[in-house]
Amino acid sequence: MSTPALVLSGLEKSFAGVRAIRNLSFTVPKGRATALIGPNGAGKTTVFNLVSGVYGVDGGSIHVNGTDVTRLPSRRRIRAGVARSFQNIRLMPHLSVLENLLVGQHVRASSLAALLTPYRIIPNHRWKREARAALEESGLGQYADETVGALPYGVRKRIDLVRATLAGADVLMLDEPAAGLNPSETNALRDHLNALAARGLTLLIVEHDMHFVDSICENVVVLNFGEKIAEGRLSDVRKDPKVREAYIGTDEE
Amino acid sequence: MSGYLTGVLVVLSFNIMAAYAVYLPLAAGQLNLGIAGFMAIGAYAAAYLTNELGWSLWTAIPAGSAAAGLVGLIIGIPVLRTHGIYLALATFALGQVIAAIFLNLDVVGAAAGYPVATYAAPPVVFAATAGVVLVMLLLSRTRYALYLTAVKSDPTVADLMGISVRGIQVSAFALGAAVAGFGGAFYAHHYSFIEAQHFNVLLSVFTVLYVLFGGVQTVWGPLAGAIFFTLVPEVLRASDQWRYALFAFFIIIFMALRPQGLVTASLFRVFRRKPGAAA
Amino acid sequence: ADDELVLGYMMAKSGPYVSLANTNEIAVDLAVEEINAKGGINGKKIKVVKFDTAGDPKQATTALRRFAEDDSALAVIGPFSSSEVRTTFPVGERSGIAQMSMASSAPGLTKGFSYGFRNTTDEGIVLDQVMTSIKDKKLPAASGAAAYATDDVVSKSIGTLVVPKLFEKYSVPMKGSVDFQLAAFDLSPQVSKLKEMAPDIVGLGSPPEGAVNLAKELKRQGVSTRVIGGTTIADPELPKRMDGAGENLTIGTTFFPEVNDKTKAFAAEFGKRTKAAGLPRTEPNQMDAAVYDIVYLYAEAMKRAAVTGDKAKLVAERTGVRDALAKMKDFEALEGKISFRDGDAVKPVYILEVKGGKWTLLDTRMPE
Amino acid sequence: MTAARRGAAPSMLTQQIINGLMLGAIYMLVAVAFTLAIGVLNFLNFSLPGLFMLGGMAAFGFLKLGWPFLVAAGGALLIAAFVSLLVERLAYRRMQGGDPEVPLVSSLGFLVLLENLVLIRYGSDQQAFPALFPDMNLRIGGLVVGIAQMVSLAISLALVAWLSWFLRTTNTGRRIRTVAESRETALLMGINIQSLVPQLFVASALLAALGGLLFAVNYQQVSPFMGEGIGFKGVAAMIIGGMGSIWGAVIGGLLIGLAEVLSISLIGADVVNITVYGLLLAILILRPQGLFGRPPAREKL
Amino acid sequence: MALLEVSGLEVAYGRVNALRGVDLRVEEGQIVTVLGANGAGKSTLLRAILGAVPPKAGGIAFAGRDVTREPPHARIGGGLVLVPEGRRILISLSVEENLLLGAHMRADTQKVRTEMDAIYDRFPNLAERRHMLASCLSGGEQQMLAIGRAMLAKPRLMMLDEPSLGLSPLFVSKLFDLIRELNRDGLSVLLVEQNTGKALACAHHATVLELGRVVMAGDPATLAADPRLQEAYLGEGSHAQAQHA
Ligand SMILES: Nc1ncnc2c1ncn2[C@@H]1O[C@H](COP(=O)(O)OP(=O)(O)OP(=O)(O)O)[C@@H](O)[C@H]1O
Ligand SMILES: Nc1ncnc2c1ncn2[C@@H]1O[C@H](COP(=O)(O)OP(=O)(O)OP(=O)(O)O)[C@@H](O)[C@H]1O
Ligand SMILES: [Mg+2]
Ligand SMILES: [Mg+2]
Repeated sequence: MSTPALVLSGLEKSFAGVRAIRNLSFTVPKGRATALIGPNGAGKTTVFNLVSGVYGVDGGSIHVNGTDVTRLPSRRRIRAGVARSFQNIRLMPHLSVLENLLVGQHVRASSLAALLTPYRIIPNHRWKREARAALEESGLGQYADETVGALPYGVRKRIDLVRATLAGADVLMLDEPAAGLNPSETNALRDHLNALAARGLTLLIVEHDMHFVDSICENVVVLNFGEKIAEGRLSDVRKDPKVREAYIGTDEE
Repeated sequence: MSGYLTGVLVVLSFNIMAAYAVYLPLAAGQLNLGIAGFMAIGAYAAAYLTNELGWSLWTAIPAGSAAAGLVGLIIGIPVLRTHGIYLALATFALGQVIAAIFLNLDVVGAAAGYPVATYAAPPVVFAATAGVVLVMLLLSRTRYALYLTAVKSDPTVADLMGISVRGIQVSAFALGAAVAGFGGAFYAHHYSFIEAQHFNVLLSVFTVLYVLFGGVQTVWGPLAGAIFFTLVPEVLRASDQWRYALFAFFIIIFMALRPQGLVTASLFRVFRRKPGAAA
Repeated sequence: ADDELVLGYMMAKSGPYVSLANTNEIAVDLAVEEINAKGGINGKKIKVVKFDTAGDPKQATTALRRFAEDDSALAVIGPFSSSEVRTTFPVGERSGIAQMSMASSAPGLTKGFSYGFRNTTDEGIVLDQVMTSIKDKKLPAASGAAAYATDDVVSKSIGTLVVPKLFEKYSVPMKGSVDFQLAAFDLSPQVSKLKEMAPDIVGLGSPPEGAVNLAKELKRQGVSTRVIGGTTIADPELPKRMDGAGENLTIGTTFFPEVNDKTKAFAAEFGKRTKAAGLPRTEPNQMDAAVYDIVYLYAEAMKRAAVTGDKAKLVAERTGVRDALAKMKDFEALEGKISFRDGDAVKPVYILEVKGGKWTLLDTRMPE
Repeated sequence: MTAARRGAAPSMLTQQIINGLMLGAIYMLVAVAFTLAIGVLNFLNFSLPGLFMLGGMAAFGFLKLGWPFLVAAGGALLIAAFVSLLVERLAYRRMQGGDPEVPLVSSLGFLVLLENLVLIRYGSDQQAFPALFPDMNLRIGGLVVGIAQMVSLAISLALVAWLSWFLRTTNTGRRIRTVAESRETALLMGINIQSLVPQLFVASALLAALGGLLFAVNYQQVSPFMGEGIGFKGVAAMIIGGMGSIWGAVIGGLLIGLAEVLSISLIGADVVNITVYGLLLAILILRPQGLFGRPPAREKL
Repeated sequence: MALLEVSGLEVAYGRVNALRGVDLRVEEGQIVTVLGANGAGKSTLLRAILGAVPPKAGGIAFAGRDVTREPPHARIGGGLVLVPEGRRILISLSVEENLLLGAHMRADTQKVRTEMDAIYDRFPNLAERRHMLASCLSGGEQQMLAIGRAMLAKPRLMMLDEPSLGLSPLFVSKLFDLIRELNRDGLSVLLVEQNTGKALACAHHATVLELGRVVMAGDPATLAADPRLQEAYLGEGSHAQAQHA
C-alpha cells in the first residue's frame, strides 16, 4: 500500500480554553475522495486550518505524503503538497480572475527569474496560457479578465476551486465547494471533481450536501465537538444513530 | 531649453523619484510616511562619499541608494510587524527620528547643513529619472508587482498560496527606500546643499499626497500625480498669495469628483477595449 | 528690451518667511522708482523681474536659472534665506551672475564664491556690539546663559558658538544653556531651568517667534533677566507681539527708522505705500532697508562698471558689476556707510532696547 | 549655597513633571479627537490639525472684532463644526469603497486650504492671543501651575470618560462601531449613515477646535500653522495608547508630554524628536497595536 | 393589497444590467421564494428592495407606501429586514453586540432582552459564545447569528438570501421549520435559496429569475413539476426530495 496522502494523529486544538479539536486521528488515502462532515461548529474548518497551518496545533502531528508538516510555516505547506479552498470565499477582489489564478500558481513559479519576468508584456506567456486553459475547462473562460469583486457568489466559489487546483498540489482540501450552487451547477461541480480525482488527485471535502458527498466520496469522517464520532462508507455512517442525532436529523429522506 | 523650464523639470524629476519611492510599498499596502528620512539617508551618504572620501558621482549615488535600501531593510523587518495606520505612524516616527539624527550629526554639518561639492547637471538628473520610471514600468509587468497587490489585498491567503508575505513586504519597503535614497543622492548633488530640515514630515506627506492623487491602481498614477503637483502650482504662480489656497481647493474638488485618483485601472481597460469594439 | 538694465529679484512672498519678507517688494519698487525718476543709470532705466521662491531652495534655483538664462539679468537681488543662498550661490557662480542676499545671516555663506554677496552683518559682530554697549552703560552682567533654537542654522550657531565666546571675551561667567525647537510653543521646561540658573543676561539665538514665547514664559514663571539678541529678532513689532512681556530685551540691528532724516523719510514713504497695499505691517524692518540699499548698491556698481544692458556683452557686464561691488567702500546708503569685505557688508549696528513696550535706541556703533 | 541647591533640584523636577502633564493634556484632547476620526471611522483625518488651528485662530479673529470671549469661542467652535461637515461631504463620503488611504488626500487638501486662508487673512505670523485674566497661574511654594491647563486636563478627562462609556454601551456606540468596521454592512443593518457620520465629524471637530481654543488660552498665541506639530503629536499619542482605546489616548498624551518635557530638561531640545518619536517607534515595534489597543479582529477563514 | 410590490424594477452596475424589469409581489403572511442560477440577479433584487442599490427604473411599494426613493434605514424601520448574502457579521463586535445591533432601532429594551434569550435558546451554539468576538464563529454559526440578528429587528417582511448556506442538514431542517413557524406567527418571507426543493416545499409562491428577468412564476408545486425548471435547477437528486415534500 502506498503512503497515505494525509495522516492526522492525535490532533489537539483549543481556543481560549475551549477544546475545538480533541484527539483527532484519521487518514486520507491517496488518489481518493474523502469527506469530512459534521454539525456546525464541529471543527471541520479548524481541521483545514490546522493542516494548512493557519493555526499551530496544540498537540499531535500532521503528515502530508509521508512528510511531517506539523511545524512547517503555513506558506511552506502548499509546497509540501496540500492546497485548499475557503469556506468564506477569499479571492482578491481587486485583481482580475486571471490574476487570482496566477497568484495560485506561485509555488510552481517562485524562482527569482519567474518573479521578475515581465510576463504581462510577453504575449501568450506560458503561465497565462495555463490559467486560461484551466478556466475554460471549468466553463468560466468568459470571466478571465473580469474583476473578481463584481462576480456572483457561485462563480467566485468556482474560481476559488480552480485557484486551489492550480497550485499543483496533489492533495486538495475543499471547504463546502457546493455551497451556494444550484443543483444543476452542483452537478457540473461533481463532474469537475470526479475528473480531478480521476487524474489521481486526493480530495478531502467538507460538505453539508449529502447527495453530493455520496456521489463523490467513498469514505467519510464524521466530527462532533471536535471529536471523530464515526468513520467509514457514507451509507453505513448514515445509519449510525449518533450521526443521525447530531448531524443528519431524522426527517432526512 | 529655457532656464525656467530646466528648473521646473528638475523639480519634477525629484518629485517623480520620490513618488515611486512611496508607490512601491503602497502597492503592497504600506503607507510610508517616512520617505523623506530615506531620501535624507541617500543624500547624506552619497554626499559624504563624494565630499570626504572623494568617490565619483557614479559610485557614490548607487552607494547612497544602497545605504537607504539597507537601512530600509534592517528597519523594515521590525517595523513591518505593524499594520495599517500603525505602520503609517511608525514610518512617520521613523522619518522624524532619521531627520533628527542628521540634524545632530556633526560630521555632516548638523543643523548648519552640508554643502556638496560634486555637481550633477540637469541632463544627468533627467536621465536618472527616466531610468527609474522605466524600471518601475517593467517591474509593474512582473509577478512581483502582482504579489504586491495580492499581499495588500489578502495577506492571509497570499501566505497560504505559498507567497512569503514578509519577504514581499520587506522587499517592497526596502526597494522604496532605495529609490528614495537614489532620488535623495541626486538631490544632494544637484542642489549642492542639503539640510536635515528639508527632509521633514511635510515632504513625506506631500509625496504621499500626490501619489494618491495620481492614483495607485496603475504605475502611471505616481507619474501623473507628480506632474500635476509640480506644474499646477507653476500655472497658479500668477495668483500670488491665493496660489496654495486655490491649489488645495482644486485638490479637494478634484478628489471629490474622482476619488480613485487621476489614473485608474478602468481608464486603461477602456483604452484596451476600444480596438476590440471597433473590430 | 535693450534700453533697460534688468535685475532679477527673488522674493519670499509666500512660505515660511512671508511675515519678514512680504514688504520687501515695496522697498525694492521704491528704490527703483527713485533711481529711474532721476534718469536711471548710464541713461538707461532699471527694470526688475520678480520671482516668488516661497523661501524654497529648489524654487530659488529655478528663479536664478530663469534670471540668468531667460531674462538676461545683470545681477540678482536675493535670495532671502540662508538655505536658498546655499543652493543658488553655486548656480550663480557657474553662470557668472552676482547675487546679494538681504537676510541670510548664517556665518560664512559667501566663502568660496566670487559672485555671492550679502547685505547683512554677521551675528557674531552684532552681538559683540550689543555686549559692548551693555558694558559701557554698566548694566548688570554678572552671569550669563544662552537660549537658542536647535533646528535653525543661525540660531544654533549663536547659541552654541557666538554667545559662549562672547561671555568669555567679556568675562561673564556662563551658567549654562537651554535650547528649544523652532516650532516649540511651550517653553516652560526651558524657563524652569533658566529660573534655577538665574542669570543676569540670556543670549538668545532665535527667530522672533521664539523670542516672543520665551519672553512670555519668563514673565509667567516670574523670571526677570535681560535677554539679548541679534538681527534675527529685529522685528519692529516685536514689543507689541510680546504683549507686555520682554521688558529690557536688548538687540542689535542694522536699521532703525529714527536715526536721521533719510531714514525717517524712508519710513514715512514706506508706511504710506504699505498701507495703500493693505499690508499688515507698515513699519520697515531691517530687511526692507537692506533690500532698498541693495538696489542702490547695484545701481552704483552698474554705474561704475558702465554697463549698457547690451545682450552681446552680458557676460562681461555681469562680471563688471561683481567687480565694482567687491571694491565698494563707504557707500552712503540708507543704513549708513556700507563697504564689502569678503562678500559681506560692513555697516553700522544700532542697539535697541524695549522700554515701556517700545523699541528705544540705546546706542549706535560703527564696526571696526 | 549647597543646601539651597539641594532644595532646588527636586522642585525643578517637580515643576518639569507638572509642565509635562500640562502639555500632555493638550495632546490628549487632540488625541481623543483623532480617536473619533481614525479609531472610529478608519479615516486618518488630516484636516483635524486644521480644525484645531481654526479653533484658536477664529476665536482670535472674533476677539479682534470685539466680541466677548464666550461668544468668540462659541463662534469658533461653530465654524470648525461647519468646516468638518464640508470635510465629511467632500473628503469622506465620496471616497467610500476605495483604498483606505484615499480620503487622506483631500483631508490634507483641507488642511492646506485652511492654513492658507487663515494666512491670507491674518498673515503667517504668530499672533498674541489676549490673556483672559492678568495671571492665570497658581503659584504654590515656587511651583507654577497654569489654571487653563488644569481646566483642559479636567475637560479632557471628563470627555474621555463619557465617550468611552458611550461607545461601549449605547446603541449609538454600537452603530458607530459598525460603521467603523463596514459601511456596507451598516447600510444593510439600517443605520442612518448619512446622519450618523456627520455627527461624528462634528464631534471630532468640536474636540479638535476646543483643543485649539484651550491651547490659545493657555499659551496666549495662535498662528496658521499651530495645528501641525500638535496634530502629529496628538496622533502619536493616540497610536501609543492604541487606536480606539480612549483611555489609551489619555495615557498616550500624557506620556508624550512627559517624554518631551523631560528630554528637554534632562538632555536638550535637540533630542526631543528622537525621544518622542523614538518612543512611538519602540512602542509600536514591541506592541504593534499600541499599549491598550486590541489586535485587530481578523476574519476567520 | 400586497405587503411588498415590486414593479418593472431595473438595476445596473455600470454597464452590467443585473435586473431588467422584474415584477414581484409578496402578500401579507406569504412565503415567496426566488430561484435562479448564479448571477441571475437574486441578491441584487433583495438589495434593491432594501434600498442598498439604487434602481434605474421601476418602483417598490412596501406596506402600501412607495419606498422607491427612501433610504434603507427608513425601509428597515418599517419592518423590511434582510439576512444578507455572505452573512456580514461584524467581526470586531462580540456575538451579543451583533445581536443587539439587529435591534438598534428599537426602544423596547426589555422586550429585546427576552427575545434575545429566546434566540439563544434556539441557537445554543451562540449562547455558549455570546461574549466572544463574532470573528471566532464557524461558518454555520455565523449564519445563525445573521438570522438571529434579523429576527431581533422586528421584521414584517424578512428577506433571506441563501440562509441555508453552510448549515448542516439537521440545521437546514430546523431553519425551514423556523421559517414556517415565524410565518405562522404572521411574518412574511421573501426567500432566495439554492436548496430549491426545500424552498419550493415551504413557499406559497415561487418566482424564477434568469439573467435579470422573471422567466417563470406561480404555484410552487406546479413549478416543481415543470420540466424546464427540473432540468435547469433541480438535479436528479433533489427531484425526489421535492416530490417527497
Ligand atoms: N479563531 C478562533 N477563535 C476561537 N474559536 C474558534 C476559532 N476558530 C474556530 N473556533 C471555534 O471552534 C469551533 C469549530 O469551528 P469550525 O469553523 O472548525 O467549525 P466547522 O466544523 O467548520 O463548522 P461549519 O460547518 O459551521 O463551518 C467553533 O465552535 C468555533 O467557534
Ligand atoms: N457590485 C457589483 N458590481 C458590478 N456587477 C455586479 C455587482 N454585483 C453583482 N453584479 C452583477 O450582477 C449580476 C447579478 O448578480 P447577483 O449577485 O445579484 O446574482 P445572484 O443571483 O445573487 O447570484 P448567486 O446565486 O451566485 O448569489 C451578475 O452578473 C453580477 O456579475
Ligand atoms: Mg466550516
Ligand atoms: Mg446571490
